Amino acid sequence: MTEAQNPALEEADSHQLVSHEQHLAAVEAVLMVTEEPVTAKQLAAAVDVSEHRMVALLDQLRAEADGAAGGRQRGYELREVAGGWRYYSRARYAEQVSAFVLGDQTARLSAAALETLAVIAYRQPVARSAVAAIRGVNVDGVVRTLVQRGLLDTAGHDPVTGATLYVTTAQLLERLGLDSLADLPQLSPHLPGVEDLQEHEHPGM
Amino acid sequence: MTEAQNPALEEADSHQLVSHEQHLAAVEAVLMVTEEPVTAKQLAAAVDVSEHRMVALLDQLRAEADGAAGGRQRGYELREVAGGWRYYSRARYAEQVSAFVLGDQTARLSAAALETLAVIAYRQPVARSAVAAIRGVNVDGVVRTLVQRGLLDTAGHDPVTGATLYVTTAQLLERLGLDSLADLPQLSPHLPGVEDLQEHEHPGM
Amino acid sequence: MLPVGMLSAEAETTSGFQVRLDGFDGPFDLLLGLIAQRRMDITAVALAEVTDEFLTYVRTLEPEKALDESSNFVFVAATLLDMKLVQLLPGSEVESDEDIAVLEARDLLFARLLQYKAFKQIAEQMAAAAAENAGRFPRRPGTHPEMAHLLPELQWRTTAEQLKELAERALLRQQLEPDHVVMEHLHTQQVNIQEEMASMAEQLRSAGACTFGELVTAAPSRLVVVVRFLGLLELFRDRTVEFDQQAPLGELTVTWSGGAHDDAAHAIARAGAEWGGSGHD
Repeated sequence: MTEAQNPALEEADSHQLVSHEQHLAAVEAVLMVTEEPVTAKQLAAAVDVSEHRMVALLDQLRAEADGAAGGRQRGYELREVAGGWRYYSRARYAEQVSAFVLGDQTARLSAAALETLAVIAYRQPVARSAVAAIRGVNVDGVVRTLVQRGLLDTAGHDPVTGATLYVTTAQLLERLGLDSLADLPQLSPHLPGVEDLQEHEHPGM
Repeated sequence: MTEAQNPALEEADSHQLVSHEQHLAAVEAVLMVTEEPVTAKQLAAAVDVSEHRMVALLDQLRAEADGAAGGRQRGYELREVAGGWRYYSRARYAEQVSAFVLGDQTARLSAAALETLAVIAYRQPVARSAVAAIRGVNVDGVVRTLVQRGLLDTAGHDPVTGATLYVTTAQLLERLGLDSLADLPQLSPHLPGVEDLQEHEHPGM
Repeated sequence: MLPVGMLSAEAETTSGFQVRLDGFDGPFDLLLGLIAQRRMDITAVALAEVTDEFLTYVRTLEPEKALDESSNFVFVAATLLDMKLVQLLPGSEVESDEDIAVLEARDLLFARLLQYKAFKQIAEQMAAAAAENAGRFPRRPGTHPEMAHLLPELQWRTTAEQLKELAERALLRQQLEPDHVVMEHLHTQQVNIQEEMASMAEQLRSAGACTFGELVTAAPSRLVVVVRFLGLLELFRDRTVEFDQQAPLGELTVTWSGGAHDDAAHAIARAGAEWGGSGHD
């Protein structure tokens, strides 16, 4: 096997003679077994390099997969979403891939589901009644389905009314391909009292 | 993007000008995101090439991942398991992978995992979506943990939806000190029957 | 009413737009500051009036300046609307039914529509993001044969009987949570503006005239009061009813001015359309 040692790329404080290529491969190996986006910090701890170095490794892997380094463009891409890194199939092969992925992943989000998600995204943690008041319709069924699909999660109860409170999940961000909710374009001008909302913006994400 | 046309490698009967690289990438895309090994035949159908040609593509991808073609050896390898193909993390990075996995694993099952196991024990064979409908939350993560723990196993697919079905294992019976599933304590007769559950199985959005 | 000069120093004045209202005369931003500091009652500010004034003002500006001022205005107005909404939405603290009645109805309509529109736009953006992302599927780890060895030895203490109880509890919980959970305990309910308008039209048609108090006397909640008030305004737009109020905060008398038949139908249909999906998803 190739052991392309490149001292210039080693951590100065590394006491092991681990090659740059082995670090890249170790990151790939970890990303193969993760079930959600993994932060550079988590990866850095597992591979035993600095977080700064890990970001450089991840950037290189991303560029490689995209064919930027001269190799062929891969059928997968390494993306930074929901605060972490994860391999995804490349959108141009959606047709070939979709035969193998089931149900929830391909199901479209209805207008009702999207509006409900929008309200909860900006008002979280929030009770269903508050969402219903804004949307003007009962949202119980939609909310329950969204929880089952992992796009919403419960987050305790309203201290006064006892109503269950809901928050959006990292899976929603993944579904939208966003690193954080702040990446939604034109977040602020839409809504009143942006300052008030920001406290609630990312509970437990 | 590179469009490395190689007529010699094209299917003789291919009417589309699809490059060899795009075929490789399409196979990579599928293998990267499927949860279970996929047969060459299934892949051939999805990518629209002959099965014979697909085996050659898979061999090339395997060699590439192993660094045989001159590139670096990857942290993943393409393995043929039980007649199907899938990317796995490479055994030599087990140390880093285990450092990552151990980071958030405990010796005991969570309450969510135990409840999921209990529901599956009484409703098997059952799809994750049905368990999610009963429990009201997404169960993908806990089901995977239970499979890893050897307490659950897959048992084919739902003939209608294609969803993977899960059953409990002999190991669970052993831990419970039971000889067979028939020895599980009877559920209260007032609970909803399996028929009722099926309506909730695939909530439309 | 308020010594504006004394306060202007503590408010950030970024807008050149001046408002002239009953009891307030000064920069628009300052208005927000005063309300935020609870030195002025938000419900006393007629935003529709302010908006009309602003539109007149902004037409006098150069395009670039107008854009700056407009976005600032929208921000401040949105903040004001939010404050109003806090007081209007179910579950909030409104002092009395009179508080609601004194609100400019157009403000309320405007506020609700603006808020709903904002969320609709966000939903559209989310839909676009989801569509943009649709062809990508995440790597799923599946089961790795080696992974089992990496896990710490499982500590198992659950008996078959406990497992049964867990299953029963899960199945029972599902049974207890039917599809449409009753909303009463959540302190809200859906109100259909068309139904409210139809019943008020019926009541007014037979009585000739009622006070607002009489029209809402049987209202089960504040939300119904608000919806009925909005419904009345819709009827008023078509001159199907007339209002009479002798003094500010005084009793509001509603007089039927339509005929004996379906004069209210147009207003009801329009209200149904404007307020979108009257209770259905």
